[in-house]
Amino acid sequence: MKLIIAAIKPFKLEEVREALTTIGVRGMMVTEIKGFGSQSGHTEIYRGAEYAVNFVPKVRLEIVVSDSLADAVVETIRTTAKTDKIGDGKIFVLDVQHAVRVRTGEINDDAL
Amino acid sequence: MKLIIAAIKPFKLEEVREALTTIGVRGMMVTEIKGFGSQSGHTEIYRGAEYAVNFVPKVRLEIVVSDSLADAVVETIRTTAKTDKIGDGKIFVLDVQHAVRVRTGEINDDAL
Amino acid sequence: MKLIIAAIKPFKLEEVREALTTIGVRGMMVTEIKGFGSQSGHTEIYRGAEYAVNFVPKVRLEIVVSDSLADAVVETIRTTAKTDKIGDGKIFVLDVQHAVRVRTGEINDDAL
Amino acid sequence: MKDLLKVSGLTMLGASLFASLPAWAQDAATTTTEAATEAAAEAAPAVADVMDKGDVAWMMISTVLVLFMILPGLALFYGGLVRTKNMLSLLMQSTVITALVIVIYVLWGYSMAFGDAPSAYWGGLGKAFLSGVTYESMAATFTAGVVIPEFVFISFQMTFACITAVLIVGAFAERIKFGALLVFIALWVTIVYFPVAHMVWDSDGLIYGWGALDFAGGTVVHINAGIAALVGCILVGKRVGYGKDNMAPHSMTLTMVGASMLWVGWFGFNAGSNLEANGGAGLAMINTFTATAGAVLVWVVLEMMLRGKASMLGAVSGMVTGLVAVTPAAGFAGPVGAIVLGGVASAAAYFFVSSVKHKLNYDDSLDVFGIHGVAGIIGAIGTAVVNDPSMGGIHYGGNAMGAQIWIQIKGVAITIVWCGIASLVLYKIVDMIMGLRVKEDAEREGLDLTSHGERAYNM
Amino acid sequence: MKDLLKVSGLTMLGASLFASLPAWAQDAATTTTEAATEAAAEAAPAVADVMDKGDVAWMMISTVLVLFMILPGLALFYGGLVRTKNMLSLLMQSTVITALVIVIYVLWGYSMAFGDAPSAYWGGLGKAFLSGVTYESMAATFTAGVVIPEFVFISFQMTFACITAVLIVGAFAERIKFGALLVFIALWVTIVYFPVAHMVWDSDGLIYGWGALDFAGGTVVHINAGIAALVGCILVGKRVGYGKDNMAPHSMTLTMVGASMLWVGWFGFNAGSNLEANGGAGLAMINTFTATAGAVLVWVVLEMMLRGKASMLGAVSGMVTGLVAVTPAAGFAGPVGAIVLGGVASAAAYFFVSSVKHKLNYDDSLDVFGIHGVAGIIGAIGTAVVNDPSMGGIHYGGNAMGAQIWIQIKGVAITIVWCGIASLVLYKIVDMIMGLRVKEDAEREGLDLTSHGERAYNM
Amino acid sequence: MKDLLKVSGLTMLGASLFASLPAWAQDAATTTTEAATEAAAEAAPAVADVMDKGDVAWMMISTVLVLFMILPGLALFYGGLVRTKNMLSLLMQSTVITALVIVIYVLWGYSMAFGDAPSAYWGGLGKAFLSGVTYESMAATFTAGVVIPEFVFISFQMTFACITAVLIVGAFAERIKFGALLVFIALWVTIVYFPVAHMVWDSDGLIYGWGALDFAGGTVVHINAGIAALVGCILVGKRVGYGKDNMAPHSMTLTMVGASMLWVGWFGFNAGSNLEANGGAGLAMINTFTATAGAVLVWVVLEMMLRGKASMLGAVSGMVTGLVAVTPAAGFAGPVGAIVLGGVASAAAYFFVSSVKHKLNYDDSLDVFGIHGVAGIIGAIGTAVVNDPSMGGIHYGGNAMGAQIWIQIKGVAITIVWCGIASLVLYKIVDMIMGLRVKEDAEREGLDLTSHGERAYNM
Ligand SMILES: Nc1ncnc2c1ncn2[C@@H]1O[C@H](COP(=O)(O)OP(=O)(O)O)[C@@H](O)[C@H]1O
Ligand SMILES: Nc1ncnc2c1ncn2[C@@H]1O[C@H](COP(=O)(O)OP(=O)(O)O)[C@@H](O)[C@H]1O
Ligand SMILES: Nc1ncnc2c1ncn2[C@@H]1O[C@H](COP(=O)(O)OP(=O)(O)O)[C@@H](O)[C@H]1O
Repeated sequence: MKLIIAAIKPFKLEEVREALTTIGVRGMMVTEIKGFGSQSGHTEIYRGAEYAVNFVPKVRLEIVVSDSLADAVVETIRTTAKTDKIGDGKIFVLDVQHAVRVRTGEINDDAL
Repeated sequence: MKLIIAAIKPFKLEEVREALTTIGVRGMMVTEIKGFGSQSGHTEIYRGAEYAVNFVPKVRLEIVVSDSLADAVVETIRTTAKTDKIGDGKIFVLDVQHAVRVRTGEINDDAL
Repeated sequence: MKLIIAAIKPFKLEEVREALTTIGVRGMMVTEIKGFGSQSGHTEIYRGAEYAVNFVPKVRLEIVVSDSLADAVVETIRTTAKTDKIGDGKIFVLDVQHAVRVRTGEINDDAL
Repeated sequence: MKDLLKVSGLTMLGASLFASLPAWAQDAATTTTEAATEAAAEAAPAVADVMDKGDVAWMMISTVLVLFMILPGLALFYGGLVRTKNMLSLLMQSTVITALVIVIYVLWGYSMAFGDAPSAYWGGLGKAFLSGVTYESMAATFTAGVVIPEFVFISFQMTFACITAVLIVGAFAERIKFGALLVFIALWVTIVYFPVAHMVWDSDGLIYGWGALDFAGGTVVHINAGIAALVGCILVGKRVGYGKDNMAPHSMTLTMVGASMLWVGWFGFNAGSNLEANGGAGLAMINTFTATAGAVLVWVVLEMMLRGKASMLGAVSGMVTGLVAVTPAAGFAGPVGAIVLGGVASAAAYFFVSSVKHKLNYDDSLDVFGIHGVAGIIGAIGTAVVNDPSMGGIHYGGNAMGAQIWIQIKGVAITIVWCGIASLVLYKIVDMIMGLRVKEDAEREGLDLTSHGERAYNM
Repeated sequence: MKDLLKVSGLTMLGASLFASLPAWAQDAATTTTEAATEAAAEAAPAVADVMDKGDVAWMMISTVLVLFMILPGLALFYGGLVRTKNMLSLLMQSTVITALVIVIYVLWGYSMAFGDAPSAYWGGLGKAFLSGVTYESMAATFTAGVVIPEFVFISFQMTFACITAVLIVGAFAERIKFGALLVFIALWVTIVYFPVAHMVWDSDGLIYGWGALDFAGGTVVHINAGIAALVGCILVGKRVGYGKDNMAPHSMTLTMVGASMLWVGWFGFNAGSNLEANGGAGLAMINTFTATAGAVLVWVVLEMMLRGKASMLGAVSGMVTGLVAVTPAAGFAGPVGAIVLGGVASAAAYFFVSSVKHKLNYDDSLDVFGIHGVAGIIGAIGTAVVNDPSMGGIHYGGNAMGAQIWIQIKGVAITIVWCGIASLVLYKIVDMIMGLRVKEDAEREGLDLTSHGERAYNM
Repeated sequence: MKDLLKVSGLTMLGASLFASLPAWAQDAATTTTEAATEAAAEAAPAVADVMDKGDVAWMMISTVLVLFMILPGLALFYGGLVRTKNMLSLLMQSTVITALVIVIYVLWGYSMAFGDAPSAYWGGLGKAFLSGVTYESMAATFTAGVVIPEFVFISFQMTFACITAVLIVGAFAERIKFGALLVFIALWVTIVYFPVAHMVWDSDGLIYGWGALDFAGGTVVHINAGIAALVGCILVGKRVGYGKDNMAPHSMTLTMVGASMLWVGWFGFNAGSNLEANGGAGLAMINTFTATAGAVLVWVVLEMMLRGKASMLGAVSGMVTGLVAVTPAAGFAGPVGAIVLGGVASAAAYFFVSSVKHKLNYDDSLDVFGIHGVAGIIGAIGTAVVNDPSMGGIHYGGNAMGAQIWIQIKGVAITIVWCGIASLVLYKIVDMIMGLRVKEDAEREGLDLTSHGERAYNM
């Protein structure tokens, strides 16, 4: 199985979630994060004191899928999250050795 | 070493933490996430405008342990987090290559 | 490529980010987490009801870098985040199989 | 204190108040001939005008209460309903519009609305810059011979202009351009609000004499704002992601706080409109309790019956609905009639915002029209009903219910037409010159960062 | 203005106010024989009653202040103390109970409490639907011949009924069923609050004549609410996870804001209870400052000494404690005596909620009994002490301190017994019919989503 | 009501009010010889003093409004500007300082400021513990023969002492030691505030007779607080991470709410300082609207021009600036002159906090000096300008503008010198004995947890 971690723009979340559901993804974990990358942050000024905010809000998805689905997931995220503007995000793929569904105790692909 | 990632129900956090401490886990990272899975979300209505909220609040644990402890950790989470209702969560196990304790510079199993 | 996960003290974030930029890191994901470890939490008392808060606020960094940069990243975090007090944090290194930049479709080292 | 227990505290749309307004007690030299004549006609010159400090205390605190309705009241009510990224934009709009309208009111607004010019459409510029008004100047109340300091009267009226202007912004929240909004508001109060206030409230005004009942400004404030809001949100267009994205209120807590402050402040608005601290103000006060309570209960019960759950947004929507509906009726209805009026308005607004609005398919972000417009119209017409003795009303004006209803409908209609057309023209002008709407990217990122360079929360 | 500097502004539990309440100024035809007789007996019929607009202004703003105490004050104070997932439920309960009690008050509450029936237990239904009350109706104050509009008096009293009912909900916060709560409150105000108010405040009332001192309603409001709260939370049972889960307040910020609003509004509650704007009201005002300040300091110092740190929750708990304690004593104590009273009540409540309560092992979520009940009792009895000239009090009523303490204890005891038993029965009835408590799953998920279908924050 | 339209509501720094303050209406036996003489000199003994309930109502609500400015107003304004981890510390400091100063005021503060001692520096301890004051005691107003209850006067003045003390804490927010702060404040009000109030406001006071104009306390409150703040933050030193870490306000929302409450409450502060509900209060009221509005617009326009975006923090900074600036001028300026005064002060403060301050390189966390100090000084001197008939002022006192400016400058200078030196000494003493600043680790972790053992939010 693979763990796919993706950082995307927050307003793309709903669209990506729907697209992934279509190709058979049945679960994921979503975290609000601060992203740092080539997309620059902004400057805030408070009564003359300037603060460079280097982070931009992003949403991070974690999806564990069977090896066979992994490529489709990466591809779907890539095409759906894309706006062609800087800061669209990254996708990373890692190996997962073991998966368990708490409720039933099912393991690996059955747990997803 | 293994990285164990688990998504569980928020109100189970304290119980799981305690159980893990008992079997020798000495550290973890806890993140509040939005979970998507077979447990359905809910619908909110604001002056007649309906919004389907597809995500349910979950808590995500990340625990790095020595290989020998990994199975016990998975088992402990599975039994403690279980309520037998849908949405109890998932446990994933990944390989960790290297670990460092910032304060002392100790590495790998000594760092945990 | 490597995924480097680090839990550090929140007030060290800016310093660590700058140090990493210097050695060539061009992106990262930052999450606010609750950390559990040997650093003890605190007790809060509300009208006589005591609550042990076992978690301390930490910041979690995730950085994906090419294999060649990984050691330098670990070393930089270790030295910069260090205060020599308990709770300085941990660094974990995992293998990443694949990386994609959403905007351009570039992959692996080019995507970072 | 001889007139203490006389009938008082009641008013008629455009009734004697403003006719006798410029009846200076001391400073007769500054009054115009017209005003002097009016004063002579209405207040027997032999009786010296008296200012009762109880009235002054009441009118000052009422003025403060209306400001409280806007800042922080309305600002929070609106702000809580938008998404986090647009919170400050609503707070800013409320704050800066209030400041802007205050300055305009002093410079030319008061004069245009309540000045001495004998025109049917405006008060002229004779009192521009409040020229001639001193701390000794007095303004008449609804009781002959009873006056209050003109500065207090001006302050009270000024807050009404402010809140009306701020009410509008809810309609195109989350997408309006800040600078353009300020220009629009400056034009709108000048071209729409002051003339309508003059036409409705001044003895020379066009609508004066129709005999419509409007105790505290349901027509001038709520219908006016509701119509300007409706026109505005249609012209500006729907929010990006409308109907698709989750646009749930970012803080129902703050919305509830804002609504509560509206209720609290509304006693200044309604009972203050009596201009005197007496039994008439007491009637307006109790109705402002009961109509609101009735409206809350009706909305809550409807939601329980139709959806199984009563929501906080429902309860506060009912609350505002009741407050709007009772505004024109506050001094005329009986406390039980007011419950009914609030309840009916609540049911109507509920039906409108949860069903009709979606069919009409426009994006009035915070339902300014659905709440203020709809309840304002129900309230204006319903005032004729609850004023009737059969409903426990005091039968002010003495018309039969049917006749009074017809008068009320005419008053509402003229306001809708005038405000609708004038607002449309003004929006178009501002849109052509500077554009009413922010860029799509800015809307996505949120107005707080893109228009104001700040975030509401850095938790 | 001849009576300007006379002793005034002081009251006795059930004293002359309500006896002479129906002393209509104009509308004698509507007064009942009983009322007319009473009025005749107490106010020399030759002297025409006068309404001073300064009193009217003060009583209207006092009424507004008491509403402000509830919405948003108490709602925020309570809401901030619960967990995020139950925030809206507290705000909703506060809002809808307020609306409900307003409607009930107009329909039958006022009549039951202050109607003309010569019963010792209730006022009858003669004034149901406020029948016979017009904007010309006047209610007596504590000074013979000085009256205020009855609508203002009704509004003021109405807010007291509302806040008493809302106070109760803190005890079983985070687990009560919304619909059942509303039914319980409707019954409770009818069976407990109105009769107790009548028995205590009406000249025909059972407790009338005992000579107990209660300036602004410590017994009727705070002890009543505290007892109903205690009975309720014991019956409803502890929260799931009580003593195990972290139930820390989700927003101490909002709790502090709510507490501050309570303090601000309490001046309407206490100084407003004087019914006139004079030196007596001024005494009630300064005591509402000093007792509260003393109570804050004592709680803060105790926490510093016993725990090393003074907490915000401690400071606001002290604040509310002081306010509750001074309520019955506000017009009788001297400013320094009030500091002492507030300080003693604060120490007692501190001891109770941080120690005694845990031993008794019940779950009064927001310490309604521990704060309002305990401080209410200390305040009621302490009133006899601080009223004494030796403590700088004005020695109202003239009893020796010991005798007065005994009278106060009797008054407290009867309230506890009556309210305790009646509340118990009503809870049981509602529980049998519809169940008082939500399902465990719903409690876990939080009442906001499960009872109201919304979340307080979508940040 | 004969004096209804007379000039009134105007005051002079240290003018007749306090001279005739102890002119008891009834209780002549309690007045000292000095007071009796003064009273005799100033109020024709043949005319009986009258208390108008309208004045009493207005002064009571004004008092409540000033408390509202502090709790929750100023607490939120300040709290919103700090980082989450220090939120409660600001709320606590505001709450406990208020409580502390209330108790001190009753024990010795009132006597020191307004007691009967014939000293130029303090009022003595003759009225310590408010001895001799009863609910029948009356205090004079600015109109001969018009009095208000002394308890009301004390309450009103007490809130001014409280807010001045709380204002200071913004300067060293996020690093001050809680216990040390309380000790400092207790000393500061005793050694600085009460004597300065006496010197400035009492007829025996040192500064009395200079003829400086200060309607509502710009000098005593704002300059005093601003100087103490400046000295304090320099002594305490910069925050850890200052100029490096992001110290953005954790909730601009709450800051806006607090600022709005300041505006709302400031009507009590300014128009209440008139002590009567009449046209003079009306003038103070409208100026409190217009100066503030002008200041908001100027700051907003400056930010738009110089930075391209108008920020919420800018708008509320302008708001407070305008309020501070108009405080000494509220009853003297015309409404248009007030706009100008507010605007000028706003521009000056903008320039100061966004540029001068950074060059001076000190860390006044919340710009207490930059806003209150700077606008206080501009306002104090500008009062001489806007009071001039050429600017639409009422020309109170009758001096030529130049002469009056010179008088104002002298008043400001003496306040700065006295407050600066005395504050410095007091800070040093407290620092030596207990240390003013928390440990660096505690500062990093935040004062909420380390000083108060709680967190502001547990969302
Ligand atoms: N090396 C990295 N490791 C982890 N996350 C990264 C890395 N680089 C970028 N990211 C994440 O991807 C987001 C987008 O990256 P950015 O460089 O800003 O734009 P783009 O993907 O268009 O080149 C960042 O905000 C960050 O959250
Ligand atoms: N494929 C997946 N990848 C990552 N996280 C998942 C995945 N499936 C489920 N989860 C997480 O587990 C939670 C519980 O899963 P769900 O399918 O709702 O119930 P159950 O585990 O009882 O089948 C989800 O809310 C989500 O956070
Ligand atoms: N086994 C672990 N797995 C995951 N995260 C850990 C683990 N141990 C510690 N951490 C993280 O590192 C942080 C610091 O660890 P702690 O044991 O408190 O101090 P130190 O690193 O100084 O020994 C913790 O708060 C937690 O977030």
